[in-house]
Amino acid sequence: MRPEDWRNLGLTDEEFQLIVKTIGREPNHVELGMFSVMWSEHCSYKHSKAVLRTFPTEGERVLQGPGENAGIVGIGDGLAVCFKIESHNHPSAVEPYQGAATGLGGIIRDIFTMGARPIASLDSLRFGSLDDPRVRYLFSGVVSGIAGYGNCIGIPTVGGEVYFDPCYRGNPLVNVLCVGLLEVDKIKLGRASGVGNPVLLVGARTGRDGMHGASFASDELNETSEQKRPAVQVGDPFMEKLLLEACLELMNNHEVLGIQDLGAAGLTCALSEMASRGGTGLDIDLDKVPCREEGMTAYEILLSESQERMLMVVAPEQEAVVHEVFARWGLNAATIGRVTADGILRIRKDGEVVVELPAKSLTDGAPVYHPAAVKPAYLETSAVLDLKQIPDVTDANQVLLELLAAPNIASKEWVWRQYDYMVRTCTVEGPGSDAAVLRIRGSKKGLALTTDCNSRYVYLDPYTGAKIAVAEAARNLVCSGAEPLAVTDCLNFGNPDKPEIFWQFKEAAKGMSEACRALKTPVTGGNVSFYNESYGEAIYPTPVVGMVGLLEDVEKRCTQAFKTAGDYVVLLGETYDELGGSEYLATCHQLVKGLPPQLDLAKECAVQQTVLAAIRQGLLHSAHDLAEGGLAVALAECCFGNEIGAQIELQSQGLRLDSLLFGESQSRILVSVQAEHLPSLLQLAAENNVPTFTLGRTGGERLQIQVDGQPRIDLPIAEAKATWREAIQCFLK
Amino acid sequence: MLKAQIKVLLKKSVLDPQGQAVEKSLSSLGYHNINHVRIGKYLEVTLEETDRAAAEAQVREMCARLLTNPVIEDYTFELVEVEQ
Amino acid sequence: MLKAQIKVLLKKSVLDPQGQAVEKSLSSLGYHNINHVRIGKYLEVTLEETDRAAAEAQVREMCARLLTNPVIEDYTFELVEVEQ
Amino acid sequence: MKFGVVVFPGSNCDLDAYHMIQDVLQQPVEYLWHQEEKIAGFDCLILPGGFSYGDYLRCGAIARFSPVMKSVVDFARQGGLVIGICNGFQILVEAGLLPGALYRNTCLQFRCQDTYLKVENYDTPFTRAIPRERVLKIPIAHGEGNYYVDPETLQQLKKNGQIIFRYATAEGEVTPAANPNGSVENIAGVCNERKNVLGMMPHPERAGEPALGSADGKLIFTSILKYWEGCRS
Ligand SMILES: Nc1ncnc2c1ncn2[C@@H]1O[C@H](COP(=O)(O)OP(=O)(O)O)[C@@H](O)[C@H]1O
Ligand SMILES: [Mg+2]
Repeated sequence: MRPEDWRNLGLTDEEFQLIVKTIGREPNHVELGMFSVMWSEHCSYKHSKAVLRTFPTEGERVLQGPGENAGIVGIGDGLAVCFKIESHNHPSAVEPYQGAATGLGGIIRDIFTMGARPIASLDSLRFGSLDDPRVRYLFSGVVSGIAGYGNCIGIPTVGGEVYFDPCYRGNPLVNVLCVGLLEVDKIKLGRASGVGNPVLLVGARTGRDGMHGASFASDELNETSEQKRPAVQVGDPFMEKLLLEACLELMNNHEVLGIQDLGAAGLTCALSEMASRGGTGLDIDLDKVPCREEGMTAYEILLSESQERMLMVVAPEQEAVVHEVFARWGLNAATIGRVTADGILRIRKDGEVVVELPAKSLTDGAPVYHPAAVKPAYLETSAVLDLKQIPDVTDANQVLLELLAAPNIASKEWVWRQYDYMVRTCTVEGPGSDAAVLRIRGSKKGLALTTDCNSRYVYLDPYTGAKIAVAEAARNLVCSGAEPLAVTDCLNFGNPDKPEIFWQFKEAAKGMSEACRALKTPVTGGNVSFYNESYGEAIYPTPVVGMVGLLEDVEKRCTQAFKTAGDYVVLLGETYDELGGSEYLATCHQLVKGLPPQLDLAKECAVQQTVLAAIRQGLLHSAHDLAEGGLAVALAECCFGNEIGAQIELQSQGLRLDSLLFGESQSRILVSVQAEHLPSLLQLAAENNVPTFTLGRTGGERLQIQVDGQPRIDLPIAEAKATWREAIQCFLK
Repeated sequence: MLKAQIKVLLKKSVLDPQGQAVEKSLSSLGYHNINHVRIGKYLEVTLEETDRAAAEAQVREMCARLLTNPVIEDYTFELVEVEQ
Repeated sequence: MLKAQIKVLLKKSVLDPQGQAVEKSLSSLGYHNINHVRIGKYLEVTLEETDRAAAEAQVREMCARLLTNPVIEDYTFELVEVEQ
Repeated sequence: MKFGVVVFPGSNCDLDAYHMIQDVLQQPVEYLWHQEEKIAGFDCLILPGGFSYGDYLRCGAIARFSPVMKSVVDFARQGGLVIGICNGFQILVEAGLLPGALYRNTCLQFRCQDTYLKVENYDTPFTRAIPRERVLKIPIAHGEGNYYVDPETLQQLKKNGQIIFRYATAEGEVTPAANPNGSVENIAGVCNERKNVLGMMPHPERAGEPALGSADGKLIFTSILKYWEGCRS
């Protein structure tokens, strides 16, 4: 082997030496290809592993933590929720439709491979500025890709988020989360067990598509990305629908000993992981793999990332039934080998052994790096924000309209109206409120789902920003009436070999861990996506938090929209002069500066507990967390749902007007409450030491806000709503 | 005027699920002599242009910029004269 | 073998929203000499058949039964020889 | 009254239709596999929504050749009640049981949203239990629901009272703005001349319970039940 051989595949000289040392000889060309994908960042987590170990992963409800295809938490009554988030950033940057579509397809397979019926998905998206035509192309392509795949397979896309910032121009983020439901005693794992048992490859035929997708995802985007385009696969949601139904039918009615989807690094990854987890070996004959194209080499078959395929191990007497079930669904099932006892992955082609490697050398043998971490220099200057240099708001009406039209705050209806969020008829709160809520058939319970991350905060202070992402996700669930259960996270960062980037990563992980511990929401799985850079510029560090919550009684759910006129509007939580990192500064002053709002986890817990208890006691008509755009934007959003206005009186108490109206202080929730329940709410808050401010009443057709007796905002709801609703659409006409 | 008749197909190595589904369906309709089906797009773009070379260059440019996705698609086209 | 190259377009009387949208995009990309755009489907069906007349009849039948919808679509096709 | 829900490869609203009949309407219901050639003992067949055969080539084009469709056609010819919802409507049109064609929405995007339907003919098995002047709030979810029919056939449909639903405003006004997909004359649902086969793009099975935001869709199924009970007595 020559150095180019491994270097071209993305392996360092040291890594090659480690391979030689591990297996006691030089790998052959096929084996080297397998190491290169399995030891890529995407599959081996070699840069992040050590940091990920610091996450809290245990809790009473956790049935499956990190390490399998998806995490699982119990929700009582013998039921469990299975969920996981995945990134498909790089493929989406070159082919937005197929990149996003296959991203969704991949995460759906991760869910049903655990034995769960996928019931919903969410998409968390980041793009550059909408005034750039290339960005609009990527944005609309990604959205229609998610729609195309999700709608066809019949899994509702019930929520998500979209942010726009120039830092994502060349490297958009496409993170997709899927949630499934299963019975606790039906959990399936990706392990190859039982010496002599057959190994079956089911679903689509294997083609030459997506070679080296895993390595592609572990590289920065630049001019040569164009040449790497064969890494893009085309998804076939129809095939996946059949695969999903066939696999679930099989798993529900027959014994399946182990099952694993084929994703990044294709057959190589599935074979080595299943053997490694099961402590077994596999003897595989590649001539048995159904191929789409003629003359495929061992290398190509092993590294192909053709979509819509699964690998499973069953007892010999079940083999016939697998073929029968798959035939009924019109699908291929091929027995490609057997489980062995020696822990070796032995792979044959044309009668010859072409690979002979310890399975664990591919999965656990990868090096674990502890990269250097250095605080980035930009933080010295970005932290400096002198509010005295910034004139306070004079025309608050105008600023509010400007913020409502800012793409980060404007309604994302243009996106979600393209998604079938209703199929399966369990979506009782679709997109448009703080969290989506699903009912569970045959039970009183419900699930609430959300994804969150304000990456501007994380950029300005990775530790605090990541803490806020977790807190905001939990707050969103609480506002819908759910108890937050657990987290799946997608950590999107730049190149970890740069000490500044790795510092961001470590700080963010620390913040997330702390918040997850305080809020009792363990991390059950997730995904790391590094190398999100284009032309040397990294994206803002973006640790997306996906969170699942439980409603014991789905009838007792809550949404953000005001429900009737005459209710009291109450703010829980305190407002400070905190404008750093705000949407207001970015939109109205073109400034991304200062420190993000501070987060006190004890206060956060108190506010959340208060609101959750109030919703459970039936005290509230609405609840909405304060996020981008602060109090004024939150009030407007509460008015929009049912087009009910509000008359609000605020006391500035020494705060700047812009801080008061548009600042983004954390741990605040805005609720509306019927007059008769007001005392109970105030008492509940007092018991939890949560400050409350009774701001006014709902009603009328306008949002009117007075500050210290002075009218500051007065807008007809219909007009403000139209501005907010049409802003994104206007860019895409 | 010139009309460009543009045929767009997925690259040979790219999965064509539509073509596969139709191939299967034709065979179950009893057409057993079908060897292969591929499905793509067909576009007709009429240009107010009389110069063939100029039209050809323009069509190529439009295909690269908007009409096709070179990542996964290939195209061919013909130019035919049409009346106003 | 013979390959049928089938072009399918919406009937002239049926509105072609996709064609219109592409026409608009082309013009906003600065192509002002575009007169008209229509978008349809392109199918390639390879037949294990050597007799042209038989192949032609079969393609017509397949188009009528499955490949096109005569309520809204028109089609034309050509047969070309291909290697095995 | 016994219902059958036909399951094609790629159907994905079969479960919702089943739930509507079993749990909301509380009538017996069974799934029918697309490969079944003989079907017997059903009083109404539902062709549910979804993406049969991935909607490849054209929506419904491949599904209409499924073995089960022969029986569906026979059942309809004998006067049996058939309702095709969304993809089911597309299949019925491709199969020639209903006139016209459905193609790409004029906005070129999939649309999932509530729509309001004006009932144009109450004298059908599918609409008789709907209170007069009631505008139905029922969602759509499709990318190809743009109904086309040539002008002569359109006249026929009007003459025969075959247009059943039109997209309208919440107040029941049929306006261009209320048309979500470009359908000719805002048509959302049509039936055959004999009025025993209905096709509609909106999803009544998604609007059967208040928890889902509307229970108006149930009226279509109670109409069917009422009609069937009327036939028996
Ligand atoms: N990409 C998307 N897909 C589906 N729904 C989305 C998407 N982006 C935003 N939404 C929905 O729009 C609503 C507002 O989103 P967002 O502003 O992120 O809410 P919040 O600030 O409460 O987290 C939510 O209900 C969310 O689920
Ligand atoms: Mg948010």
